[in-house]
Amino acid sequence: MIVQELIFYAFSLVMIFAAVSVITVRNPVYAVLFLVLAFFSAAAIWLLLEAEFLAIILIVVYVGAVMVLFLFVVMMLDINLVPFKEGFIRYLPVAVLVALAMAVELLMVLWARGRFGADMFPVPPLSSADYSNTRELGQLLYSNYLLPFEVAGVILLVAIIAAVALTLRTRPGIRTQNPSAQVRTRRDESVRLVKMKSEKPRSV
Amino acid sequence: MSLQTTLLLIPLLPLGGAILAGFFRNQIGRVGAHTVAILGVGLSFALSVWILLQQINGTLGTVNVTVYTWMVADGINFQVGFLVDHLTSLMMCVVSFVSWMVHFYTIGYMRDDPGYQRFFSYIALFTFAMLMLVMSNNFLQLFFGWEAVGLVSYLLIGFWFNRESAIRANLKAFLVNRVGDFGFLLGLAAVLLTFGTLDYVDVFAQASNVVDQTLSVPGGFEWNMITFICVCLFIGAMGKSAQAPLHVWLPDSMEGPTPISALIHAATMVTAGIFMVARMSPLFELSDVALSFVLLIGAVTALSMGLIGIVQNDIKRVIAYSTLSQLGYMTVALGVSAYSAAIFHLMTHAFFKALLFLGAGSVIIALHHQQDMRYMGGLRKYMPITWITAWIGTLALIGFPFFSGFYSKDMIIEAVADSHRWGSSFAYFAVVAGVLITAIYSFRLLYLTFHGKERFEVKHEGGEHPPPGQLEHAPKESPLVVTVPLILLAIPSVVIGWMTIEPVLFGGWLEDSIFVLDKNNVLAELGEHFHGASAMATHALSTLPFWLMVTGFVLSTIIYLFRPSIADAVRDRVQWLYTLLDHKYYFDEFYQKVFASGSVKLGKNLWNKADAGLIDNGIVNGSARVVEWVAARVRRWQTGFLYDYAFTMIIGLIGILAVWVAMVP
Amino acid sequence: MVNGTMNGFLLSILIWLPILGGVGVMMAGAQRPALAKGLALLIATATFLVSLPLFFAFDTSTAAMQFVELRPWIETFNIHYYLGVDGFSAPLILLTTFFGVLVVIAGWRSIQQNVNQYMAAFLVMEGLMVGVFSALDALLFYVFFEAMLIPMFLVIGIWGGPRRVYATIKFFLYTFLGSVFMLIGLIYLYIQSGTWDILAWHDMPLSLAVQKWLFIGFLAAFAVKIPMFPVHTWLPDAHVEAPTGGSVILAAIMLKIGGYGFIRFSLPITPDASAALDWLVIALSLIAVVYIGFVALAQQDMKKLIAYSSISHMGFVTLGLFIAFAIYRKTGGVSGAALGVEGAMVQMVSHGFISGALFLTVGVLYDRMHSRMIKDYGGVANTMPWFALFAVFFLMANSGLPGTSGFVGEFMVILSSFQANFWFALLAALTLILGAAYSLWLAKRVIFGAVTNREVQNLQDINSREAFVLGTLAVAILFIGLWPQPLVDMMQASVDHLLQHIIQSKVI
Amino acid sequence: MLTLAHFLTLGAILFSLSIAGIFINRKNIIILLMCIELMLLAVNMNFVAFSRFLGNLDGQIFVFFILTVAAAEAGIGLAILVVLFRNRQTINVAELDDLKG
Amino acid sequence: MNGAELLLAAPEYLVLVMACVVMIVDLFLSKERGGIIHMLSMLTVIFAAIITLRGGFLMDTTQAATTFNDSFIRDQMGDVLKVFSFVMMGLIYIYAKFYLRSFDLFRSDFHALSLFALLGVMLLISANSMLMIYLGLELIALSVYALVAFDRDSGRGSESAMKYFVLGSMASGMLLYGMSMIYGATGSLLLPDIAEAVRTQGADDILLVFGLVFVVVGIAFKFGVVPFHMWIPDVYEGAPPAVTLFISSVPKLAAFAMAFRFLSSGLGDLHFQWQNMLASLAVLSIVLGNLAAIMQTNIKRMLAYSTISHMGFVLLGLLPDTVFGFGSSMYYVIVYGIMSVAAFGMVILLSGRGVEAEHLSDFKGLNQRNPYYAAIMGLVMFSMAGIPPMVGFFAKLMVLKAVIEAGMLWLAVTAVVFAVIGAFYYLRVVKYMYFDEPESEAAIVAPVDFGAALTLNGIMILGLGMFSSSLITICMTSFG
Repeated sequence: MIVQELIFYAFSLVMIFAAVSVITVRNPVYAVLFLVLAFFSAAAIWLLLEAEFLAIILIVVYVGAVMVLFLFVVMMLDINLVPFKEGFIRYLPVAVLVALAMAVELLMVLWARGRFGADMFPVPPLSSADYSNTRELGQLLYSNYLLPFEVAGVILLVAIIAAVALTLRTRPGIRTQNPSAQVRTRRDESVRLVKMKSEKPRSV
Repeated sequence: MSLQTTLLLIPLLPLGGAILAGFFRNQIGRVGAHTVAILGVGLSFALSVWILLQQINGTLGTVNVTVYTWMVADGINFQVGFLVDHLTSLMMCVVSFVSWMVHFYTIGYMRDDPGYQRFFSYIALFTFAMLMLVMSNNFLQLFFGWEAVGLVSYLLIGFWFNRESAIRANLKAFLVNRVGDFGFLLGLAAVLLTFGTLDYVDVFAQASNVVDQTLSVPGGFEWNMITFICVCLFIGAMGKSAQAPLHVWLPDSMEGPTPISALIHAATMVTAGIFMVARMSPLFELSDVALSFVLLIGAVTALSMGLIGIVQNDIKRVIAYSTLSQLGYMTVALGVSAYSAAIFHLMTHAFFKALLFLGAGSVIIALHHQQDMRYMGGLRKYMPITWITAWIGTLALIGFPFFSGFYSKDMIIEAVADSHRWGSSFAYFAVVAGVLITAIYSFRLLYLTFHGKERFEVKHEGGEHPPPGQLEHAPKESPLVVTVPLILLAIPSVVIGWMTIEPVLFGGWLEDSIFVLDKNNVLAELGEHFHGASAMATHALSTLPFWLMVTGFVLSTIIYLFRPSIADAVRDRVQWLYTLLDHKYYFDEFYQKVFASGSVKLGKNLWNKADAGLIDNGIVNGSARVVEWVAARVRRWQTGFLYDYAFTMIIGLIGILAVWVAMVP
Repeated sequence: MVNGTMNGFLLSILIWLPILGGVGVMMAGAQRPALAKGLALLIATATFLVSLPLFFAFDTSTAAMQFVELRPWIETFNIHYYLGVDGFSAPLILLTTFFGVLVVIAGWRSIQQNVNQYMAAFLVMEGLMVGVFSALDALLFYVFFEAMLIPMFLVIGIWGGPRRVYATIKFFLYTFLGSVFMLIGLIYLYIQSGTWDILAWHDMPLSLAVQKWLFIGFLAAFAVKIPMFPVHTWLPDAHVEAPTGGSVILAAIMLKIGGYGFIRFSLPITPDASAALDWLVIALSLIAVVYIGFVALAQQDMKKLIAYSSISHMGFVTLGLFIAFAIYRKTGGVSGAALGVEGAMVQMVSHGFISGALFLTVGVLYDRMHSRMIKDYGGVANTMPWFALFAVFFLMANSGLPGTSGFVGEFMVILSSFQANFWFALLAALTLILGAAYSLWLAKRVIFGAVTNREVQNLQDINSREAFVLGTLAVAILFIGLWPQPLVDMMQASVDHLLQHIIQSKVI
Repeated sequence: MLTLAHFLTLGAILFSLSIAGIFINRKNIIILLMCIELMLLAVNMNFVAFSRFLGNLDGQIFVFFILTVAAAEAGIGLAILVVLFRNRQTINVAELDDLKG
Repeated sequence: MNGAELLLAAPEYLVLVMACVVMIVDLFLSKERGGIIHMLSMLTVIFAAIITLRGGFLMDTTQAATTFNDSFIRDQMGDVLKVFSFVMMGLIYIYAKFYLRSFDLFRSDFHALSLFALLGVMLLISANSMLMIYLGLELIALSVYALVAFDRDSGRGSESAMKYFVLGSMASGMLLYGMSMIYGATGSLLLPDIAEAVRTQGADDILLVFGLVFVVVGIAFKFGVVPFHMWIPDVYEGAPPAVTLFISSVPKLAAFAMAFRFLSSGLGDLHFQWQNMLASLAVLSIVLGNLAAIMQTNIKRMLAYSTISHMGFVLLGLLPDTVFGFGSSMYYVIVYGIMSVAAFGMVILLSGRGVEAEHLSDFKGLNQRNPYYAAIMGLVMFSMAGIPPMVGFFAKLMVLKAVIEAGMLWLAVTAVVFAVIGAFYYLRVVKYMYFDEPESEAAIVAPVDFGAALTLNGIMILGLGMFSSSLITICMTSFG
């Protein structure tokens, strides 16, 4: 058990450090990378909680796709970094205060009278070796959660449409190649045989 | 023709004349207008006389008829009806007769006025209103007539509505009258509260039952109900009959055409108060306090107003102050329970005062609307009839023996002398001194107008508004329509007193209308010493009033006929008194400052400070401004910055958490 | 009671004929003003004629509701389309339909733009006002009560004077603010009783504290409407800026709704609170009579003066209504109280005629000179003698001259208040002086005097159309003044019933 | 021994940090988007923990959907960001105040 | 699960399929024939409405029924809300067509995205589990984010979309946090199970209350009530009117359904707690919304603040947790949607080619330019102000009754006082239209269908008021 706790604390600290870094670093690229670190730590902690599938998803989908997208955009927009931290110090106390207030309130509840202690929520035993988190989730997903699953699909579709609708635009005056048109050209469209009179020698 | 129809016709005929003359003025023309008006009033006079004669014969007793029910509310019957007893029929005759005379007179007096038809319409309407007043059998209708005569008076004083002074005067007249009516209405309400009815007969019948009833006024006062009623009603009379301090409107009302001054402001309307108190004698008799109040007011009026008459220069104003003084006499008579004497004086005064006014009007016509006596003098040779009738009127006014005024005024003085009411000694002094004063100003008027040297000159290039004292034509005697009414009024001015004193005062003629407690009945005491009119006149030679009158005559003759410088010398000697009198004791100034300007100023202040300032600008617009101010601030919270929005949400979340998480555990 | 089949729909016809007619008039379009006017006159006249059975077929012997119509409206909420009239509402409905005709005629020439909308607004307003007076379902009442604001808001705002926007928004918000408190009271009553039936509420027992709150809610609505001091300041502004027709309707009918509301709601539903708080209403009424009288004296603007005079006169209405409690407390009976309540009713009707007439006379002048300032006039009688006749007559009526209707109500209320307390009567009677002062001073400055400016010199006297309108009103004023009996008869039974009702405590 | 409270506390800390981040970041919208990702991570942490301690997979399913939706959300968010940058040439939060009041 | 159960979601399927169809059809259409897209969308909502209304042929509609393992519920409330969503969508499409054409924005994306948003609304209305609530919410939100930024060249559009996006994501993060707590406390995602669990455990569990706070925040954000309202003014102003039209109407219905299902069906036993939370939010909204609206010169912004205050009123109806309360709240939200659609329809009407009529002064003299449309706008404004006989009054009346019945008299008084203050800015619009002189004499032309839709809208505002019996009854019976 102590090992688990060690793992938990280690990754928790990393995660919190990463989270703090995300909101404080100057360069957004670093911020993205710290966020990735946070996700990694989270995945590790989820493994402790026997949520293997989600842990993997988090890495594969989230870190692999979403975070890359973030990085992409950050780099694409190429924003001037210098003025971005102005006022940071000024608002830091307020931010700390707000965060503290929030945390205090949350923790007041969470720690109140051992509401979430081992008494109320006994630590469940570890699952057996042939337990497959993925299979269990899959079974639920395609039976009980069919409708949400469909809706999730729709949401992704909307995201696609939205992203396209917002960003795709055809700019007039841009020269583009049309390969299919190129391929489909026929001979008579590009080659014209011209009958020419044979050249006569110049009369002297 | 039934009796009720007859009675109904008496007021309605003048009303019909008024409507025809007023609304169809263009259709019927001038002649038509005065014809219908005179016809209406004349017929009404004839019917009144017929009624009076029947009552004299004894074939007709007291008539009490209801014309229609005005309203029944809360079980109280408000009716319109007539109570015709001896008092009423006497008043009806006086009113309709004087009015009729004035109608005739008007034909001449108003000949050139563009508002001719309107004028006839008004005076006929006045006759209607006055008749309704005197014939009423209940308080409500009395109040109707009371206000209606006020209305017509208002219209007539302001008849020449282009004149600023006229419309100022009519407003003043109406408002001052309203002050009186204010009291009257409260009295009326008290009557209703006490008796539950407004009918004369019912009220009088119950009067003695409520002697001890009191009106508890919040603030710890208990007033005797009867006293309260009487004082309130008398306040109404003070307004209408121009008793000090509500007299101020009457002199100003002389801005109206002279026939009006004669009809309304001398003979009839102003006596409505006297009539009313006499009519209410069953109530007044029950309250010594109220009668003392009446007595004092009357005495003050009689004395003080006469004094002012001495210094006035406007011929009509002199007569107006004389009227005030005489009304004071009548009031004094009421105050000592000599109601009959008051009515008697009212009647004689109606004739001779109308006569004097019409005479003055005649003079004014002759002088092209010049009313200042300083530009008159020596007119007797130009207009003899006017002169003679004016003498008759004056003699009647000063109470020269055998003239009508003598009887009535002497009776009042005697009655006061005999009375033991609180204040009667002061009243006695006032009425006796009044005799001297009356003589002085009356003869002053006569001399300044008709005698002495002419203080006007005849110039031919007068222009439209000649300066005072200049005339285009020499004055000449007025036409017949003017002089005939003078003559017709002169006759009763001479004889009516001598003729009627016995029946009216001692013959019990008014017994059916007037109630006097035995202990107050001074006239009855006097009646014991009364031995006929002639004897009374001869006896007068040995009384103080007579000699005071003679003194007044002599003084006046010396001062105003022979030695005008004395007047100036006296004036210089007692400048303060002169100023006081000239300013009419500063009543006008006082009222103007305190009530007229005062109310307007108060109104302006209330309006600007309280209404517009505090309520409207402060509270109403102020709250709007506050809302706007707050709104402008609230709006700024929407800074446009995303982090502020987020912060707001977070604060919201933290706030809710703080409240509910702190609350639950 | 309900005689004939037509009477079964009489009130509905009176409400909907003008409303639908108004919509029709609007459809006539701005391009055809003549058609709009003709149609409007036709509809208004028809409405007036239809309303006449309210007078002739009215059973004066009963206090029960007559011409009753009862249909469900919103069932889930138990709201009914419930109409009926008694002695309180019938005269006011007649007054409404009567003025419906007059304002159409009065606006005949003076309105030039959007004639169809103008006429439509007035017709719709007429229907809504009839609805207010005939509704027996509280919610229906409230709907009419509020809906009425819309056309009036537009009338003042579109055809009004220079400060019309301020005035009309003030008018609207003031009235709206007052009435929402009433709405809360009504909802409360509904929750308690499960019905919106006003008559059922009359018999519903309520604790004193609740009654007081309800009373204050009602007071907020009706005091603003009537209007009472100190919530009266919208009225002068609204009157001044409104076009003539708007002022007329405002003064003649709309203010009456406040008084009617007291009779229909405050007194019978919360009698104990009314009795407990009558001092407040009486004090405010007397302040209105005296204070506003002085304020009126200081006015420079004819319409404002008349507006203030209206406030002062409406003080008599509230005084007359609430004096009953003081009388009852003093004497233990209601003798004399009926005089006050009836006086209040008569005063409402009479004030309708008089103030309407006065605003019309000002309108006549305004049409010619386009000024409402007193100082611009003077000597109008010289050029407009017939007009002057009417104007002086109406001003006299305004100052409560006996023989005109203006006297009757004030007289009755003063008599009644004397039964309760000498000082009430004394202060109320001050109106005799103040009323005369501001009315006649106005006459002096406007009607009389020498002509001082050329515009007055060129004034034309009233034409036959104006003469008809003013003449009709003059006749009505005289009629009530000389013979109030028919009017009083109509309400007698209802007043007695009301008084018997309000002296019984409803406290549980 | 690792109790539920441990994980929830971790979630709460993450949540608070993300909120602080949203507030403190006055310049760069992208950081804001990342803070939101952090917030979702905190939520996910809660769900997973509860799921484990309740012995019921619904929480994990929920997390699955949250991840899906968050991906879609990120896509749209970044698309909007790009559009915004095109129109305004800035993603500085402090300059985005055309709409206010 | 059998086919009959699938039918419960038939309208949803129709909308989903048609959204895809619209997208695909567009590929094969030339730009000039875009009208077909419009027709297809209209047909979609019409048929969806028919299916919903005529559901009785397919299944038993008298009882509430659930499907998809209880995560989807079909009941009368849902059907009514959906039908009104369709009605509003129909109007929106007609209004939007006019706008999109005059601003050269007519693209099929609008229709596809709005149909997806509609689908989200329908799913949220029918959601019976926290998961479905979340997904429905996100489906609406994501579509709407995109729609707000729909005018790609508008800086204000993308700014507001960005703000909306960030705040919206934050709000859903908070909501999720709450959901996680409730899940933790009850061990279930399904609302009925949650209700059951709460009943057995007792409602004083701090964890539940804790979760509830976050849930309330999420709901509040969706409604846009103070202090979670900050997105509303900016989005209303920044988004194209055609989109604002949508945002201001249909999603509010969904928000109501969500509030009802979550708070009453799921956490009904926590009534005491959420009642007080909502009460304070409602007061803040009514006060702040009305105050801030007074100062606006931009009509879209003004209407935004007016929305905030109206949503405060909607919350009032939720407070008592009674059939009547929910009925009145539902009535209010429907009525508000109709009024709001009409108001933004008028804004669109006045927008000339390429110039948005978003300033109040653009309404100047409308009565002289076109009395008919002025009258309709007048109706809308008076209705929003709550003046009878317009429908807005009845809505206010009912929520007030609900509040008073719940014993919160002070709340009712505050509400009406601020309603009066609020009336001021509605009147100001009327003032501009009727009392001022027009600044432009340009005639107001609108297509026939636009005029007809606006007329219908006006009739609804008047008719649902004067003849409101049926709708009120329906709303009341929806809750038993």
